[in-house]
Amino acid sequence: MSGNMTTLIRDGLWHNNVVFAQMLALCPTMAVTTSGTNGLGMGLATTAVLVVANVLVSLLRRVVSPQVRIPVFIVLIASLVTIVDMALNAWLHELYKVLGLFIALIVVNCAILGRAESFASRHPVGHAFIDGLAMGIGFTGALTLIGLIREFLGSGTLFAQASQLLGPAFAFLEMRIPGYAGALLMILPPGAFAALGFLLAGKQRLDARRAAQPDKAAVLA
Amino acid sequence: MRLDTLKEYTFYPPLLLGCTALLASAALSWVAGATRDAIAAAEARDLRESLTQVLPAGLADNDLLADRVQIDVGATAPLTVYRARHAGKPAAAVFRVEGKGYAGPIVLLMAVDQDGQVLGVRVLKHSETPGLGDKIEIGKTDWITAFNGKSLNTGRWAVRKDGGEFDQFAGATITPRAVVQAVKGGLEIFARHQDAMLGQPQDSATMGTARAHKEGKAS
Amino acid sequence: MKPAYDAAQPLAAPHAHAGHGVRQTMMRVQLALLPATLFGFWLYGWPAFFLWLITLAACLVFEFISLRLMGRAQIGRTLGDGSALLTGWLLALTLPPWAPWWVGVVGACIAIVVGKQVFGGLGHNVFNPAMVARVALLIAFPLPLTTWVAPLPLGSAAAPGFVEGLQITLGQLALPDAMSSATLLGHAKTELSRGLDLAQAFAGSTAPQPSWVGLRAGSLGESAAPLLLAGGLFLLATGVIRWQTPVGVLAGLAVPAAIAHALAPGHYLDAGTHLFAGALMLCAFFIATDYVTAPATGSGQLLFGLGVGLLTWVIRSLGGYPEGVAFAILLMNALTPIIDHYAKPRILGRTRSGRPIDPAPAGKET
Amino acid sequence: MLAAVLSLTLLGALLGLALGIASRLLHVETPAIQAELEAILPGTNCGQCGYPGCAGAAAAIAAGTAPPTCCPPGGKAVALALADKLGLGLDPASMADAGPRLAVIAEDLCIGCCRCSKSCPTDAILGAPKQIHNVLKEACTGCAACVEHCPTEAVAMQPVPVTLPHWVMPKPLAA
Amino acid sequence: MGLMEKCFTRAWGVHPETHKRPAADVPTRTLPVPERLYVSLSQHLGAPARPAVLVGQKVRKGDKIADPQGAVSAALHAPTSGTIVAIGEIPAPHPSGLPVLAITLASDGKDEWTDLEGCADPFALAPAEISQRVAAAGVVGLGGATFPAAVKLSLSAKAKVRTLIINGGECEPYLSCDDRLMRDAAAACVDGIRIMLHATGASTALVGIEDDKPEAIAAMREAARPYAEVCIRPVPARYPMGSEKQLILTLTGQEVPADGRPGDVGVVVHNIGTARAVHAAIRHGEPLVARLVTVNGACIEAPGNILVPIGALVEDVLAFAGGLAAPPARLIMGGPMMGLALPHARVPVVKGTSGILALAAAEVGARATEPCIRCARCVRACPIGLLPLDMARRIAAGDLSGAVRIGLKDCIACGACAYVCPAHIPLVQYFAHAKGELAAQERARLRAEATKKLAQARTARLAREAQEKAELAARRKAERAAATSATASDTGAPA
Repeated sequence: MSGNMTTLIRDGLWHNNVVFAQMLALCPTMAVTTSGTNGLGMGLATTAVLVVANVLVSLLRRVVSPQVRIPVFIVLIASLVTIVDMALNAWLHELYKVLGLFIALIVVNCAILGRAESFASRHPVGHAFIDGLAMGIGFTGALTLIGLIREFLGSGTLFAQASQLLGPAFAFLEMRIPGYAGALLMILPPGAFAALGFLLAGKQRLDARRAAQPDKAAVLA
Repeated sequence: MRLDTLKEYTFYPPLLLGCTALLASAALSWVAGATRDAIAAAEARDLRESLTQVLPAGLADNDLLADRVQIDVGATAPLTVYRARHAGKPAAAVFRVEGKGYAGPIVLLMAVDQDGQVLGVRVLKHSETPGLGDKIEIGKTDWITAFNGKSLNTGRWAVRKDGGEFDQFAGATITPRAVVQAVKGGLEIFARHQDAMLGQPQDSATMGTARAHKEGKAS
Repeated sequence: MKPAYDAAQPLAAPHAHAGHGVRQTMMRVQLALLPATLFGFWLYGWPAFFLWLITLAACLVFEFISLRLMGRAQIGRTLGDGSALLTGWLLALTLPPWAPWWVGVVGACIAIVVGKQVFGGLGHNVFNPAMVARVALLIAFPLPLTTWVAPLPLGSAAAPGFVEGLQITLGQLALPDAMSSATLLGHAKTELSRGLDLAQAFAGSTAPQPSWVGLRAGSLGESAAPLLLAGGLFLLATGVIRWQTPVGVLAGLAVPAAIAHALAPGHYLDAGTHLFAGALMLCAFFIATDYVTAPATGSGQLLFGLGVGLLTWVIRSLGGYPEGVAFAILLMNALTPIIDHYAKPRILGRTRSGRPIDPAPAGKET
Repeated sequence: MLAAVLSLTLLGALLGLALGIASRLLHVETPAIQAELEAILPGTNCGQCGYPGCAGAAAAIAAGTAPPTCCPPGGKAVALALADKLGLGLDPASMADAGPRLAVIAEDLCIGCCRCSKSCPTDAILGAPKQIHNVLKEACTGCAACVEHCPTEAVAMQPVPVTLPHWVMPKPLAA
Repeated sequence: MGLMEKCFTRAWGVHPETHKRPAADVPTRTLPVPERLYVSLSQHLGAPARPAVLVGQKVRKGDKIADPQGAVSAALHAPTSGTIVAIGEIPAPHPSGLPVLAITLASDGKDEWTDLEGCADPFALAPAEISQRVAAAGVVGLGGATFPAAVKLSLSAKAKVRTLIINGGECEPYLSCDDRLMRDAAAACVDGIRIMLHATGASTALVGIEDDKPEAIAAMREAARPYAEVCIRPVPARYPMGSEKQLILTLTGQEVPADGRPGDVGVVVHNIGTARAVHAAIRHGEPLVARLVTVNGACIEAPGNILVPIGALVEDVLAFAGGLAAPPARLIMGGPMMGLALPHARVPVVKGTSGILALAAAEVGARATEPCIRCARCVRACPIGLLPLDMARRIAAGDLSGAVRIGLKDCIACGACAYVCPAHIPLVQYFAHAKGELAAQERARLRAEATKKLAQARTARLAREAQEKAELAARRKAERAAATSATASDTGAPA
């Protein structure tokens, strides 16, 4: 049992990142990351579901019997997602218009069931909460990063419509590269694969380099 | 442990799953009730916004959503028309038309005033080639505003290449051609069903030629 | 008395070699491309030459960078094998001749990095790198990739000079609207979509035949179909390629085209126009015959060629894009492993299913 | 709304019942992979792997605590068979195989004590008391069990020399 | 073969430059017997021969010096007269440079034959008798595979073959020893063929000779004219035409089943050199003690065909051929396509040595390996219909069973694929490695099984011994008890 919170956080953010290490939840990753804002929104919504699902599953872990374990988790997650869906539609309608189609997909986001199965159902509530949060933030970060890259190369903007998601105070994030129309391919599905592929290669290279210099890594850590 | 012995019984799984389902559905129904009004309001706001986009500001003072009719124009499905009124008098009709684009249908929303002049056209949905055909979107270029003020009598309804007055885009002729044809078609429908589409002044809103009924939900 | 070798391993047979190498093969293909390319330079002037040069140079640069990043040894030798050069050449032949420089550079990057080195370099790529780049460019930058110019042969009055040509390639000189023109296939597609039939579309000055010899807008690789055909025949004669793939492509396109044209001449182009228009000749002899991405056996190559031809016709006639060669190649590239699996040669002494054959009684066989 | 809640609850209960019954009816004992692994191992219980006998090694391999390459006398062949049974990929060329080894008895040191022949798991050592012992090359598995039993250090393990019929062409160096 | 079949039959093989002339046109020379001869005990397919002489023993040329061992093996004879000076290890003529057991013979310079017993009318002998005499003469297949000829003769008599195919193809470049033999000794060859026909019971002999040897074809036609059962059949010059399966296919149109032998289609194949050796063994009683060897290559001063006593060192042969003009890039025993690269020249000539080639670098054409571009030239060259590029890829990735699935075991290692590969990939080395590795794995598997049996036998023995001990103890106890009770009763009876 890894009781170390730092390890949990580091795993979620980097070493065991949902997208870059576990390669889970690729459907939403590919589908919504046409802009940094979309990625951020989807990531935050998923994080919310992930944290609550982890906590609920962890609470129920002693009660649940193995035969109906997965159905119970699925019912919990599906209900949570539906609640998030309705809440967004009612109170964050602009964001809902952007993410609407994908919110429902969080139900089948394998990362959530995966965390419930492999972590939350075996660990106490506190750990499950931290794990859900770390995994969610890692996922949000990955989605935002892919979204930003695609948005930058594909349409020449950064954080377009961020103010709709985060409120007018965040309008300063929105940027546009003058004179660049963008390579549309990056906005289309192949662009998502290309961006993910190059980011994965980059991560592997960083990890390999760090593994090659254990002393330096220790100092940095 | 007592719980572990409990888990061995056959009634345990159905009890557990049943309880979970009960709690989950109860929570869902509560949230659904809490958000119902907010969602309906937000959706109505959406539709209203898109309708007012094609209407000049201040033209309509009525609730467009509340004043709509279904008109049979000879197509497979009846056409939904939203009526804009100013001080109770018919001012304009807002309705959808469809054009056959390069890569599929182009859905347009257009507003026509009582003289048969185009007040505004916006693209609601299309799947044209990004970077080429998508210049019909107002967010990309203002090409679509070229229709403003045109009527069947005043315009040469074709793209420049075919001898008309509307520009085509470099590399794409089919898309603007389709939009021009669709808008022209919309004007022709309006010319044929003008009375029904504009409707009578509000006080004598008895529909003679058209069937009109309110629907529970906007599509 | 000891032979003059000091090998790291025992030397295995054979101790003789037919004597050709990868480099010679690539050089021969480039030689076969040369006449069509030169004709294209003459037809479209300096901008076409500059774009060609930039694309080739960019391919070499990206190959070098990729090999360096991957820590490969003997980069110089790999660069010299001519494969990156050939990829760049083929890509340049499919681009609009007056496209700006960055189209060539981005295309080279996609071709070499995404299309080839990511898969592991020469011999490991699944898709033809030049066609990957062509399709990616078309989808990413539809406008510059569909802006064609009518031929302005070098020496004619309107042709841009050296400096003007450089400015056009560097994107500093906007294309005059009057010069832009549609390719034959593009013209046919546009007119058909207007509801005109082909007889009207090709009435008078727009007859399809002149485009067969390059008197219409198009890329370098589609303006000189007869020269490409000649280059292809040269490759056939020298044994660089075999007949299965080109014959498959030509037949796969010509047969459905001829049938459809016979049934509805107003809606489907005739087989001759299909064969000589667009990049078909380039595809049949130079791209579909790419060793790495095509099947290994003769029957497999024939099947592959037929698939490419048929898909090209389907995309041209029924699809959204006027030209479908690149898409057809990529689709069939994806099928190559399956074709290879099923189109294996029969092993001597075994049936097709791999069981040993029953020995036929001698003397009874005729 | 009440109907929806009730129907979902009922559905959950019914499905839960079905699952509970199914898990009882369809209960399957997991097959004993350990026995299958033990059948592949040489069965000499030589102990070179560091586990108590081949059964112990099989248990460790099945539990994943020992690699399929842990049996030195088995060499590549056994490692490949074990990996195959476990569904693991194994590149035979990548395995460091010191090659087969044989026990050799130094004649000038052997005192004929018979301890080595008693310890041999395959009866590969011949020799009567007070006589110089000899190793049967065909039967020796190279397990080295005899080495530690020899009081005079007369038994040594030597690699089996490569002979012409046993020579293997090396794999070409990667390009 | 129908028309359809003809149109869709794959073209196979390659056309390497032959380099056979001028060596083929130079008259045959004879190597004077060197001072020492090294007769390897493993110069045939099968188990090595067992020495039948002792060190110090005097022998005459043709005396048997080693007996065959096992079913597939061949006898060895003294290649000249002299004294046996050693029986020990010498470097084998093999790329590995590993040692091999050999009998070393010091020549006495007299080259004196032992008493030979010929046979005037071989056709009066029973076929089995001919096989015995061929076996006694130590004749093996001289094409390179060195399968004991007598074993093949008796096997084909049992298999009731109808056609004897004589392989005069000699498709390997550079080699011309068979060509030379047919030109010089056509009559002896044809006589050998007729004796083999008699021994196998076959009705016709087809002699396949590649059509780039017109002189040999003419000489053989002339010699075979009186005998209707011996047909000379020119075949197209194409490598590997001399491979057994290819020659059978070309001459008879029949395919040998993949796991079968030529006997399954009523055919047996012998080399033309074997026919000549059979002639000598039967007519004159001469055992196989010398053979014709082609010495060729750009580094040889005077290329040609030389009659070399078995056991002469390659060094001696090269010196006799005028020495080396330049240090060779490769020294090869056999042909360039399938021959063995020799680590040095101090290795003996064996019965299977058809050629000794000293090739210059330009002839070898070796270059650094490049990545496979899937040009599929190897697929077209493969005479068997395999996918060499795919097999090599799998072997390189360690997937040996995958390579076997797509036909590795059908590979005849002819080298045509590697010969044409523009990327210079050592395909044959991949296949040789994989075959060796698979054989080693199989040996290890058999050994593991044997080990298991031995371990079980020991466990059984221990159990039996323990039981016997227990029984013995029980019996002793019973006896003792009986004795005690007897004493007790004895003592108690009077009471």
